[in-house]
Amino acid sequence: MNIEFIDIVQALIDGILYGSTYALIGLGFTLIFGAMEKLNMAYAASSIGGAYVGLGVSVLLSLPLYAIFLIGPIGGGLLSVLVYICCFRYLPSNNHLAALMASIGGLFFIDEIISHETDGSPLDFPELGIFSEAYFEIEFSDMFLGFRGDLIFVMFASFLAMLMLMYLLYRTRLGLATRAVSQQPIAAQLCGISIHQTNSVTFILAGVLGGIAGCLAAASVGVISPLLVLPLTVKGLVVTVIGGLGSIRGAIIAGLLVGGLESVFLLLRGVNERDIYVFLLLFVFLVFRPNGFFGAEIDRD
Amino acid sequence: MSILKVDNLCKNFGGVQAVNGLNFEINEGEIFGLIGPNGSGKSTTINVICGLYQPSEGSIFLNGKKINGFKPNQCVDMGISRTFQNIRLFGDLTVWQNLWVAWKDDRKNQGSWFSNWFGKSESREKLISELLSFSGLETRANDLASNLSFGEQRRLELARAVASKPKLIFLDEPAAGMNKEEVKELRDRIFRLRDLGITIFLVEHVMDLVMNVSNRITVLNFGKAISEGDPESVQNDKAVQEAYFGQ
Amino acid sequence: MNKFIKGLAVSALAFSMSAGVALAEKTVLISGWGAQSGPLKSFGINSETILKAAVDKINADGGVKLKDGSMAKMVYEYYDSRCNAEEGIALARKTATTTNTLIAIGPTCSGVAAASFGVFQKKVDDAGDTGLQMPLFTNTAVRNGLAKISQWTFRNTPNEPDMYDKLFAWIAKTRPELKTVYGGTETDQGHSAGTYRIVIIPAAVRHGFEWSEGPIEGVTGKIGEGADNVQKASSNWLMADTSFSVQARAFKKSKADIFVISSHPFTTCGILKELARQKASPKLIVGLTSSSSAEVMKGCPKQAEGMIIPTSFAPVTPEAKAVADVAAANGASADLHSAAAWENVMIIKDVMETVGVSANGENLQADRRAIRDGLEALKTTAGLIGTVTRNQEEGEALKPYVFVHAKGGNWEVLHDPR
Amino acid sequence: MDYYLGVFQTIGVHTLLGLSAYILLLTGQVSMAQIGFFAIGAYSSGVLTVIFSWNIYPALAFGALLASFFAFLVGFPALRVKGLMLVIATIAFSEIVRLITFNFVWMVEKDGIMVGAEGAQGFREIRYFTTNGWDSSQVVLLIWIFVAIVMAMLWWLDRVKAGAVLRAVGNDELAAQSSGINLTTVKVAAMTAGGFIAGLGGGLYAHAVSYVDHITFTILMATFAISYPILGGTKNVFGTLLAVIFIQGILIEAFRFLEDWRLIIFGLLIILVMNFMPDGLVSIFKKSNPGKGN
Repeated sequence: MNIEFIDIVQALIDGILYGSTYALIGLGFTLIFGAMEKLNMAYAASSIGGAYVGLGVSVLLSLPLYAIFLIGPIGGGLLSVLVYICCFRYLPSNNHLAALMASIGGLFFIDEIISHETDGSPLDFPELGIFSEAYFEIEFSDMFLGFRGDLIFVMFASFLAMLMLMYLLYRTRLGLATRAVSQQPIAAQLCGISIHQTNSVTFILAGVLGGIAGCLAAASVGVISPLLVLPLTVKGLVVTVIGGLGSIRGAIIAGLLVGGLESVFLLLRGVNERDIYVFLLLFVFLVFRPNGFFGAEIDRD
Repeated sequence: MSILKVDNLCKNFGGVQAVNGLNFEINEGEIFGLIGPNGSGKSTTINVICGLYQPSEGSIFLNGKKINGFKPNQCVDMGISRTFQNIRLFGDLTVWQNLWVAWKDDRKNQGSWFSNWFGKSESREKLISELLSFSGLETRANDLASNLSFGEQRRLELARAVASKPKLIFLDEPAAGMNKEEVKELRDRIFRLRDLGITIFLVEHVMDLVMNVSNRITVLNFGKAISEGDPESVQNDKAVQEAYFGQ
Repeated sequence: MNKFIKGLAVSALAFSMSAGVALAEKTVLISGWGAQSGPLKSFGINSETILKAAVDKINADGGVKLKDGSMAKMVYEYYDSRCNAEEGIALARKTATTTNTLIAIGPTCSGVAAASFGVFQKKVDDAGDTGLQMPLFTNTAVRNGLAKISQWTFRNTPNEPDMYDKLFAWIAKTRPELKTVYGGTETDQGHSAGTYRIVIIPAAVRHGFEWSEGPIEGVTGKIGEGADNVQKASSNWLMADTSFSVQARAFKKSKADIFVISSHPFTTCGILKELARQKASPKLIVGLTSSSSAEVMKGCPKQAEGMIIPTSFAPVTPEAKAVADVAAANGASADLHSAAAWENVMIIKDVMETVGVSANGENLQADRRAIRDGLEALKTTAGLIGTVTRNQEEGEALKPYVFVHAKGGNWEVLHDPR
Repeated sequence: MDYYLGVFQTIGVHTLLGLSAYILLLTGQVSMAQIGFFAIGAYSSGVLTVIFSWNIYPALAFGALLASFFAFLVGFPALRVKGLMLVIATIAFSEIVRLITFNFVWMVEKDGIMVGAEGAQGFREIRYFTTNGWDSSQVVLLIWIFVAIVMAMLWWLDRVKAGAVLRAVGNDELAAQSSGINLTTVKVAAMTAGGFIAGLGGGLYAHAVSYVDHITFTILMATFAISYPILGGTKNVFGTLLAVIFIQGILIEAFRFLEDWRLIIFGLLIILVMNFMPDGLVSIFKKSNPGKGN
């Protein structure tokens, strides 16, 4: 295929739109890191798990399709708080390694339960109704630029989620407590803030967000499969680091950036080399700008 | 003869001037005290000289050689060692191993690279057993450092700082949390180190100790030296009293 | 939990055997393994279900006749190899050296097959080669040219070079208006990518179809020639990919008459849906053999409508229909992979009876050798949809096939060249 | 018998992989790069015996050295990142290596068939052992001789200053540096040694199983690699061995009849061990449990 400039623009658009699912996953990672300075490796698994819960419950009770998008986030929140209880709550708070390992255990556990229950085969996931049908084309000097309706919806959803999170974190008492706990856990406790309660709420929040992300990602693909978990985990981590651990707007911007660049790499270099460049990009960030776009100074003592 | 010379030393964190234009000179063999209220920049001064932070401005000379921006381990190689305000031992290592890690052979009979890292040496055995008796930890040599009592940990940390055979040693509040008896023991140890020819830089809150052991004292407030001199003159300095007790 | 109990029972059985408790019954043991966990789990589950049904059928008919004329029951053990090469090798070693398995069936994934065939003895009677000596008869792993790795390994899998050759010949004849072709594959699946670049595209070129962007360098129509260039010229994806915008655009831009989509069901549906969204409308879509399964019809029946796939199984004969029904009754599905398990078990029974074996693993090594030689001696075998010719130079099968296409949510037989 | 030997081979190779992560864990670095070094060792030694018909020993040595060279190179940028960021950075490294093996094609014709690495189709027919008449027990012996040597070296390391220095860095980097330890030297040396051990393990693995492909080197295996020393604890080298025997020998092999429940149990097990024994399985054998310093 001879690649013209318009193709690159189109690939960038496709990728940025798809990148909004990365952004949503990145948000969850960064939220939990911001609250606890720990990585929840089971996050993408609980997000996809939430979407499965939504699908399962809706099918079992033969609820209308949109119910999935309500139950999915609830399921995500529940799974996430379960992960918190199993993998973080009772572990020594200064032992980051133990929490990391435990959450990797959680990742396997959730992923394998899904595989077991579904025989590992992909399930049909309802699409986003009219949004999925929608496909916009803009004429551009006798070329066409296409936009997927459902991905535009996902993108707006992720911006909305970002705004809501920022509001929650910076304008409410809950947000104040979260930030207090992350910055000065002992002092926060002395002020009567319960660390575990605050962390639970953070996990629920992240889980709900993850459930939304899982449902939207699955809806934009049209199928859901346990195969989605590992790539989403890795891409989520990449996005979180590039955006800056703990930075909300960073996660959004990095999600879109990674999505867009990935798509361009795919167009220019083929699918076999696509991810190499994504990881090289991550490496460059880690070495030359380890705090990402907007991350706080994490190299503190 | 001066062993350490600090010239117009500045360190700022973001907008905060932690150390602001500090000058002093320490003579070989003396005990130099640095005091000041909380947050006056004492620990930062040590951290900058020992290589934890880069100075924002100014120069540090050790025996006339500029050591600005040296890493902590390079500073140790130059003959500087230190203790920490909140004890930092290697908790998973035994007392003996803690000393072993810091131990360095004399430059003149420095063995090969291999024997330093992997071999045995008599001078090492001798030095470590001396350090154990110096710190009164002979019976605990094979216990994990994390199992020591607070006082023992302080003593071990001091011994570890000595194990690298420094010419100049920085003690960051070595008496914090000690009772009178322990402070007395510490004083004796400091004197013994001085008698071995080691220069001592003492940052301390326990006035009793500083005033008793120091040859000279500098008082720091808001990152600036507000008074210098022998213990007596510093004690009587009005500026110092103001800094500590307010007006 | 059923499997758990069954597993306990199996290991208890193995224990009692090893403890020397004589079993009342005479048995001949066959073993199987395949992916029963992970994303390709359905392969192993379908295979085991049909394997079990075939074994039950044999036992219901009296069992296997032994060398001494008495009858023995056929028993089987099935293991999960997780589509993981290391596991597959461990299982090959385990069954060959710790059980009385006379012959094994498996594995399901081509990657595992390529790996585990390598631990078998390359040439029989080569004393210097310490590889395993137990016959293996594969039903699922279909990537081209695997069985020749060892003389102990055989396959009863579709012969894709032949099937795609005939498919494109048929298309050229019946749809002369189609001229150009474009396609893509999932590059990290050995079978999909291998078949695509080595078999499918050369077959299309051989029958006069032109790559839509002009001839690919080195592709002459001969199998395998220019394979790397084929992959480079195509628009590909990975097994776990979820976004196909860029690839679908390339398909659309190619304006080819025929799209070739060589991948497993999950991504086949992904790319089909994206093509539909971008309103790319080829005149014909050709799919990979493995996609002629129930999953595609579950995942994207609307978008797959009209896709043509050659397959070595379809319920077009009473026997085939019966197997499909048995599978469905047990919650599995019979497709070109799993249905072959039935054929394999039946062939194994015939070979055992022809060469004459002993029960309970007496003369184990001699019996294994006899079965291997017996398998190798077969020129043809009975298949569910017709007679299977065997190419024993390579240990492969030349199976009859039909062309199916997706219609109204089902795979329907489009052309039956038998 | 052969089967049990195969299990011993697996345990041996995984022990090497675990020990390569162990030595880094001593310095407080959680490295997911070990599987990348393992892949480098596997592919390079495989290329040497298959394509260049080298003898196994120089091929293994070359694989291990090449892996340690890459580890040495990775060691420097890895110094700049710590803790969880190092985990992510090393995941990126391993994934890059995996994707390179995924794209790596080097085939030659030998005895009428094409042998060598074939990109996504993997690297088949690494049959040095079988074609040279080694039986499985000899392969097991070879692997375990290497395991024994590496374990003895690491055991000895804990008895000389170098071992104490590694642990000192793991306990408190700043205090170690202030005790005169050059962090760059120690961390890069640990990374290099870890790379060597992993590369050796990779070479042995490739030849023992005769086939490798990129799927062998996913994050799953990287996770196994670090989970051995973390589950086993870093008290001494036997913890890692114990964890490998427990996971590969008991969980994966002995409980094969549990089918896919095994991986579910593996996940659960990690969670349980981390909750009840955050210092690893070895802490069962310790009377007192001195918490980590810091």
